[in-house]
Parts: sequence; structure tokens; C-alpha cells
Amino acid sequence: MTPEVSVALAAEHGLSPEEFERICTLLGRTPTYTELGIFSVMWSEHCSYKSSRVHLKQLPTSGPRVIQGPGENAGVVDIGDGDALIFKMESHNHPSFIEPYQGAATGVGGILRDVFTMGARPIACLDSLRFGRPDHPRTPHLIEGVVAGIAGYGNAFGVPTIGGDVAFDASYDGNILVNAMAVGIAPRDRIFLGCASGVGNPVLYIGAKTGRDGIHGATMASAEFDDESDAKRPTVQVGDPFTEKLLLEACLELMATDVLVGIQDMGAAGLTSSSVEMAGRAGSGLELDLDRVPRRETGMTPYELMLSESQERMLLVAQAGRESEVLALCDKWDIDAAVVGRVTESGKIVVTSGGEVVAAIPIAPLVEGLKYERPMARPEWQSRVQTLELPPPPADLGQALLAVLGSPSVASKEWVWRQYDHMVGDRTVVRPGSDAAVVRIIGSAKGVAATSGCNSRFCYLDPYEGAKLAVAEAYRNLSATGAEPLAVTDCLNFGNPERPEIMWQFAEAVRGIADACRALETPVVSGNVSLYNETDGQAIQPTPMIGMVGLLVRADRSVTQPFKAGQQEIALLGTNSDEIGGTEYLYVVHGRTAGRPPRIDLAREAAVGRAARELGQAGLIASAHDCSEGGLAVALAECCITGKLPIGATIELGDPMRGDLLLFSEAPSRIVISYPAAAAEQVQAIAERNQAPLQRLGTTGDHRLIIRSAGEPLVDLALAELISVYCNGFRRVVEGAA
Amino acid sequence: MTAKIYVTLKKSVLDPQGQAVARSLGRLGFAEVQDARIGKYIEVKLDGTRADVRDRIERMCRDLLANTVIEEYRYELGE
Amino acid sequence: MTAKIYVTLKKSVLDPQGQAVARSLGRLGFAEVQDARIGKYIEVKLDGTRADVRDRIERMCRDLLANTVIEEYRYELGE
Amino acid sequence: MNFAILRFPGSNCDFDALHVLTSVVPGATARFAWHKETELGSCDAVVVPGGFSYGDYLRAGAMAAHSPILGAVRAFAERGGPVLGICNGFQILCEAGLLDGVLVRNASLRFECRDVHLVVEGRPTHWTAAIPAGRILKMPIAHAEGRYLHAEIDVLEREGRVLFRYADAAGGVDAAANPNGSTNNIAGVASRRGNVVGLMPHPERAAEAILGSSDGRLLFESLVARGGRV
Ligand SMILES: Nc1ncnc2c1ncn2[C@@H]1O[C@H](COP(=O)(O)OP(=O)(O)O)[C@@H](O)[C@H]1O
Ligand SMILES: [Mg+2]
Repeated sequence: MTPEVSVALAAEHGLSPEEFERICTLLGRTPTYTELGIFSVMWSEHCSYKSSRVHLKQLPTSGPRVIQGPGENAGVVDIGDGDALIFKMESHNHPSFIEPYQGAATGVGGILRDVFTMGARPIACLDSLRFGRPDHPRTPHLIEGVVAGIAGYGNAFGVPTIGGDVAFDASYDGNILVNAMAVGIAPRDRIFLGCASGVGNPVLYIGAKTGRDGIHGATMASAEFDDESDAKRPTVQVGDPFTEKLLLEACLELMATDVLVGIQDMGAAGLTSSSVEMAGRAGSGLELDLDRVPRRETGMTPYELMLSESQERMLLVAQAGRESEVLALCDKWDIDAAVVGRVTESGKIVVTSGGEVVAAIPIAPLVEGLKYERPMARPEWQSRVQTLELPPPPADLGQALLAVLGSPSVASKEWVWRQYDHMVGDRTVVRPGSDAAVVRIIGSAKGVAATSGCNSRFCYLDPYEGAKLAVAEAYRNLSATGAEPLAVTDCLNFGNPERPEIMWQFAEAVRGIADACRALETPVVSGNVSLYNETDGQAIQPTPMIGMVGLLVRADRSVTQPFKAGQQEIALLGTNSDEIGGTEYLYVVHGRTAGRPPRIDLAREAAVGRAARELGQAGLIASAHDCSEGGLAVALAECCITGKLPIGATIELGDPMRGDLLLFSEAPSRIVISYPAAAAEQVQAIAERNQAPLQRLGTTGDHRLIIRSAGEPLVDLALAELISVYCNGFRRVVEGAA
Repeated sequence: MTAKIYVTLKKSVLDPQGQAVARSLGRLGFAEVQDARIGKYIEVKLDGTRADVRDRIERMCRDLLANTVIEEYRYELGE
Repeated sequence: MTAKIYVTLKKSVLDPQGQAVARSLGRLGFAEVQDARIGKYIEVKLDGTRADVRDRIERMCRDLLANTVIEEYRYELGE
Repeated sequence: MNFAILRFPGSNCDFDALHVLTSVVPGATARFAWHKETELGSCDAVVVPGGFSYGDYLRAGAMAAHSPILGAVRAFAERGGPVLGICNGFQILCEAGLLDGVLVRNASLRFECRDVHLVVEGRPTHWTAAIPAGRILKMPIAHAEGRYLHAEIDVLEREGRVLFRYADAAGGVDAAANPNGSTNNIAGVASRRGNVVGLMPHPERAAEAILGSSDGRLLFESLVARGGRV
């Protein structure tokens, strides 16, 4: 029985009375039930970006290397020699909170499809995760499930998961973040777009069968459904990495022929969004015959078939008359395939079922969607949290360092990445655990570096500055390995956009990303917006996750963070400052999240980055590690203890400032490097040529980390002590104290 | 006492494991197989003294052994 | 017809998964739990016409569903 | 020396093995053999690569052990042809009965991806004859089901069919060096004739210095050097 379409039903679909009115006007009649479903998903925040579009316009999206900016399934940049990198980041926050394993797994599956639908073989994944308080009762279970889900999907599919970040904050207690990023490589002249062109061309469905997975949650509350409907409609999908692998191989083989016209994965809003968006890009129309859609359940309605979010499916348009080639290849790989429609010139999507038309909608208004300029207001508390009275320094700075180093957000994430196959593909040159990971390009000397993350505490204190800092840190992570930063993908996680203060945070963050990306010449080529991340009116800290990829001319000269030998010089590219607003130190040692994030000079950031890259690729430095959470002291400690063998250091600082500020300030644009004494002159010259400040810090060697300032000892700790807190700080959150 | 607990995916939830097994059985010549579904079978040994065993097992299932978003469970009590 | 198949580790084989579940249950306050063992529960839907169903199921178990080096199996036939 | 690399739909170290055997190991050439084939075609050795063959949802390697190509591999092995199973390949060969024992879930219950050290021992085989006994190799592991069990472990030991054992960097074999709870720290074993060898670590991921180790090449080079003879 089909429910009666009304304003009330539209409201249950998340459509306002005005939006419903618009639909009626557009069609010149009341929509059918299936049409209502189609509108509701196409005009949802997720598909239409209705709240965010006006702001996203600010982002720089072009550059000499950009082949494809935002608007397609993923962004594409040119890396020379006929190769292109294809990458994107996406969130799967809500499903991962409900079912951590499957939610995270299908998040990985979705982002992989976005990348291989464009013709790329995925060569790396990254995952940025946010959890609530470490001691929240649900936290360990959520971490276990999410990490196992990412591992379960990525490992079986065969993509190395090489990086990411994990952080904790109470604001994520009821709303964790699971942001997954995938990077693929493709021949630059064989990029496939989601475009349904060529009137008369067949539309094919390939991949897993359709079930009642994840059908628009809003409809579940509808009184029209019986008691069983809850059980009938799982909102959480189950991932099948094996089918995804088959789909990948089948797609890549298809793409090696010239039979494909366009292709797009069925992600959110499944068959609806893939078909509508493909026709929208081509300016064509589309006919779909639902009777031909492969399905795994009986009695599925047109509404369900159009809205199902079953995983591991693709929609493609082939050259007319060559359907059989597609079907044969799918048969080789044992996946379902069917011709489900054809391209028309009507400019409409016409859906039939049992010989009857169940939906006929003009495509243009569906894809143009809605655009809102939602009200914005700087929260009244913003100035309050930015004021900080400097707390007195702790008595024992060594203990303070141990506390910061062992804080779960800072401590080693080896527990996580050891569960990820980070080497499959035979490309991983720099494994997780350094600033950025590097995968080589087989058959060339080059390498690709990737990093993802965001300091959301900074974004909470000042979304504009925080977003700039996030871009700068990604840039710095790549530069430290020696990679030239190329382009950005983002995943903008925020609260409810209907609240003016959230909208303000969003707009400020986007402005920050735009300014930083412009200054650092790293255009944004793809991304994702995730809004409504809040529970009981408590929003998450604004979290504009930044993913960045870079290029190394020589992968064999990738630089990693740990010191490599004793008796080497240690120096700092950049300068220290005494800003401690929003630092991990302030949070861990003084229990406060307050102040202003450190200032950033993007020209200085670029200079430091250039110098680090030149030093690295020239083979002059043995190690490089940027200063981020935990500041200089944590960076130095990590240089000492993250190598194959721990190597100590003796540091003499001269900066005229309080010891705790000097140690723990998170001022940006700083990279700790080490090199043999013989290279000192060249290092100096390169730093100068790039206008990067260089300050000598000390020497490597022995088994302690000793930091003095103006002759006064600040820290003197055995490496074993550092190792113990660093290795256990995260693990104990999941496994309990050992 | 022993509780035998069966945790299975809800009917409409995709069961990739089961599908793969059904396909393999077919390939192995078991043409009569139409479908397979795979779940967990858990045997829990408990202190026999508790009167409210059923209640406790229900709780174990909901708290840990099954995720009721996608799974359902049933159990039998043995000796 | 449906066959319900239970595949469990042989008694002599260590079951770390079961141990972990028992430990977790304990931590969650189910102090009465002494031990847990985890196996697979497989439901196979078959064409009902075959007379030699038992034989076929035995074969499925031995060929694919269980590894008899470490696992044992039993089954029930339903409607 | 021409290698046939089996390719199951869920293999994901297939290209890795192909890369190493076409571009890294001198004297080796390689091509894929598709799982639906019943013949291997002409080849001097077979590699069963890592991955998740048919999804491995039931037990790792269980379904692949019954694939058409495995019949051909069995015949090849019976003729004395050298066969190497890596990770999932090892699991498949065990499930197929070409190697003894079984690989079950890691004691940690987690997937483990990291470098390990292996100490080489046992009778010389096609794949290890050129590696001196006692040599320590560094290679990565990446598996969730690598705990090796065997009902007659003593027989296996006595016959010198344990080829690789997890060890520390100095060659010490103890529980701390065991990444998965494997019996006697066993990482790899041989068939009675020595032509079929399986191991959980990935020699193909340790075949070039840029990836952190080239010790894995020794297995392939051992075979090539002796032209497939022991
Ligand atoms: N979820 C994760 N998955 C994979 N690697 C991770 C994850 N979280 C952190 N890492 C790795 O741990 C290292 C340290 O992470 P982080 O402290 O966030 O580095 P940074 O401050 O340089 O961005 C990096 O190599 C990072 O890629
Ligand atoms: Mg860093």
C-alpha cells in the first residue's frame, strides 16, 4: 500500500512545507510517493549541500596541476609522466556510532568506490577519527569496532591504510567522527566521469544486488508502516569487501576498453543520486526500468529500489550495442549486471515499474537542488573561551612532558595502524608513524605522500584560525617528508547548520581553508560536508578535516621523523613562540581549553616547507619532524623514540621565555631536523636561500632527552620513561591499564 | 549450567558470508543449495545458582554478544 | 528444507575468541560466567527433494564448512 | 625460470608478486593463472599469493582450496614442481592438503601488520636451499589468521619441515617474538618432498631495499639459482 503524499509525509522526509510547495509547482501536480522519496534525498543536506554551497564557493579549486576539481566523484591532479592522482575524503559518522564495525567498514567502501569509479586503482587510504572522552564507557568499544571495521574492509579489499589521526574530546561523546580518505592512481588520459551522454546509450547496473539497506531514515517514523517495518529496514548497511574487490577489477578491466561512456558509484541515495547526477552532468534524460534491477529481497517497491543504499554497486552508461561486452566482463568477475535503462534527450528522469511510470521528474531542479543562506552569528561564548590567564608553570616540567606525551590524543597510534595492512600493494616506502606516509609509484622514482587530520581544539577557539592551522599542518607534514604539497580534499564536520553559531563556525572555517589553500597553492579538489553532528543540542567541536597529497621526485629520499644516529646536529627550521592557547599542554596539565590558537604566517609556513623539501630531496638531512600537538618538547621526544633504536638528544635553547611555554607552545611553521655535522654549511645555505629561519638546537646521542634553556635544565628524562608513556597512552584506553 | 546462544543477522540484512558459502557450495557440486546464512553460536558456562538466568542472558546478548541494530539472537538453556 | 549446522572448535583447541568474550562478560559485571566458546551457526536452505540429505550435508561439512583438523560439526534438519 | 602466479578474485598481493618476479628478481619471468582455469600452462614454479581469495568469510583459504586451478596445482606439486604459498597462499595450501596443519585466528584476535624476524632452518627445500641455516630474515606479516596448528607437530619438527620460525632480531625464539600464537613460533613449513612451501610472512614485500628489506628475495633467488632443483 502506497502512503498518501501530503505536507505531513513530506515533513517526515525532512522537507519543509515551502520545499514541498516548490515540488508541487515544479511538477504542476502532487508528486507520487516515489517522486517524493527522490526529491527528499536529492534535496537533502547530504546530496544538495543546501546550507554549505554559498560558502564553499570561496575555496580555490584550480591550479596548474588540477585536472578535475570538486563536482565529480573525486578530485584529480596531474603528477607528470602521464599519471594522475585521484582522491577524496568522506565521513561515515552516524552509522559508525550505531554499528562501529559496519559503519566504518562501509565508510571505507564508499570512499574507495568514489576513487575507482573515476578509473583509479586505489593505492592508499587514510582515516581520521574522533572519539569522546577516553574514559567514557562507550569509547573503548567504539574504537575497537571502528578500527576493526576499517581494517576488515581495507585489508580484504587490498588497499594499504597508511595514515590518519585519532583524537579525543568530550564533544564527541555522542557523536564520533569517522572520516576516510582514499587515493588512487590512473593514467591521466583515462579519467572516467559520471556522465550519462549519448541519447540511446544503455544504462547498466553492476555489482551487488539491491536490498532494503539504509533506506532514508526519515521515512521510518511514518505511521503508514506496520510494526515490522523497523526490522525490514536496517539503516546500517553491511559491507562486503570481496564484492567491492570484484567490482574494482571488473571496472578497471572495463575501463581499459572503450566501451564506457560514463560511470558513477551508487553511494548515498543509491540509484536515485547516481542516475540523476549522471544525467544532470550530461544535460540528458534517463529512463530506468526498475523491473530489471537485481535484487536480493522480494516485494521491493519502486520507492525502496530508488532509495536503497545497498553497497558495492555502480551505474554505468555504455556505448550502444556493446552491452554484451559489459555483461561478459561482469560474468568473468562473478558480479551481477543488468541493462536497466537508457539515455534520453527528455531532460527528465522517467522511472517505470511493472510497465507503469512511477516517477517522471525534470532533472535540472533535482540536481540544482536548493541553496540557503542560513543566518550566522558569532557565538556569545566565543570571546569568553578566547581569554586565558596564564596559569603558573608546573613544578616539574619533565613530569609535564610525560603527561602530554602519554595523553591519548598524542601517544602512539601503533595499536591502530598495526591492524591495518599498510603495506599491501608493494608501494609503502614510509609507513604510518611519521609525519606523512609515502607510497612509491612503481616503475618510476617518484612517490606520493599523504596526510590527514585537524586540530579541532584550535577550530573551537577560533574556526578561521583553526582551519588555517589545519591546512598548514598538513602542508608541513608533507614538506617534512620532502614532498611537494599538491592539493587538498576536506571533510567538514560540524553541528546543526540551522543554528546561527554553527553556521558561523562553518563559514569561518571555510574562509580559513580558502585563505590557507590560496597562500600555500594547494587547491581544494574534492571534499565532503557532514552537518548535524550533535546530540541533545551539544555540537561537536568544529572539525574541518584536511587531507593533503604531495609528490616526491625521489621516493627513496623520503625523510622520516626519528633521529637516525648519534653525534648528529639537531636544528629547528622556524622560530619558537610563547603562545599556549588551545595547546594539548594546557588541556592535559591545566585542564583547560581556552585562549587563542597560535598565530600563523602562511608565507613563513611556505618558506619553512620549501626549505625542508629541498633539504630532504637533496639527501642532506637524516630526519625531519614538524611540531604539532605537544609542541617542541613532544616533537623532540618523538624524534628520539620512534626509530628502530631510540636515540637521545641534548638540547640547548636560548629563547627568552618561560620554560613551559617554550616546551609546549604549538606555534606552527616549525620543523625539527637532524643531519651529520659535515652537512651543516649546506643546510644553513638552503635555509637561507628559502628564507627559512634556522636555529641550532643541539646534538643527538645517549639514552636521555635533556633540554636546557639558557643553561637551566627543563627536562632530563631517560628514553625508557618516554617510551613507556608514549607506547601505552593510547593502548590503555582500549585495553585498560596493562 | 550452559546457555546456547545463537546470534544471526536480521533477515533483510546483507549476509556476505552466507552468500559466499552458498556460492561455493554450488560450485562444489551441491546444486541443491539455495541459500545459506551464517551466524555465531556461543556456548556460555554459567554459575548455576542464579535464579534469573534468562534475564541475565538477555542482558549479555543486548550488551555484548549481539548488536541489535543488525542482529537478532535466541538462546536455549541446557544443563 | 533447512539444515542447521553447528561448527565448533574441538575441545582440545584453544579458543581465544571465547576466552575474550568470557573476560568481557566478566568485566561487564556478569560475574557468573565461567567460560565461553564460540562457533559458527550455519543455516543452509536446500532443495527438499533429495532423499539422501544427511549424506549431502555430511559431505558439505567435510568438504567446506568445517576443517576437521580442528573443528567438529553437528547438524539438525528442519522443515 | 617462469613463474605462474595464481589469481583468485580476492587475491590482492597478486600484482605485488608479479612485480617482484618480473622486475626485481633476475632470471625470473611471471604471469597470472586465473582461478577458473583447470590448467596451469607451461611454468617452472607456482606462487600462490596473499589476499582474501574468495573473500575468506568462512575460513581463510577454505573455498580457494576447491577452485579449479588448485587441481592443476596439485598435479604440478605431485610431479615435484615447486610451489610457494604466501600468507593466504599458505592458508590455501593447508586447506587443500598440500601442506600439513591449519592456520587459525591470531591469539591476539587482531589483524597484525608489521615487520618480524624469521630464523631459517630445516631441511633444504627448493625455496630455501641457497639460504644458510640460521640466517635471520626480516619480512613483514599482515594477517589475522596465522596461528599455525598441527596435530603431529613433533613429526613435522623431526622431519625438518619447519623452515621459518618467528624470532627476535638476534635470532632468539621465544613467546615475545611470536606475533600470532603459532605453535613453536612456526612461520613457515614444507611438504614432505620439500617442493611445496608455505609461510605467513610476505617475502614479496621485502624484495627491495626501498621497502625496508630485501631479505625476501632470497626465497625466489634460491629457486632461480638452482634452476628449480634442491
Ligand atoms: N587512525 C590512524 N590510522 C593510521 N595511522 C594513524 C592513525 N592515527 C594516527 N596515525 C599515524 O600516526 C602518526 C602520528 O599521528 P599524528 O600525531 O596525528 O601526526 P601529525 O601530528 O604529524 O599529523 C602519523 O603517521 C599518522 O598517520
Ligand atoms: Mg606531524
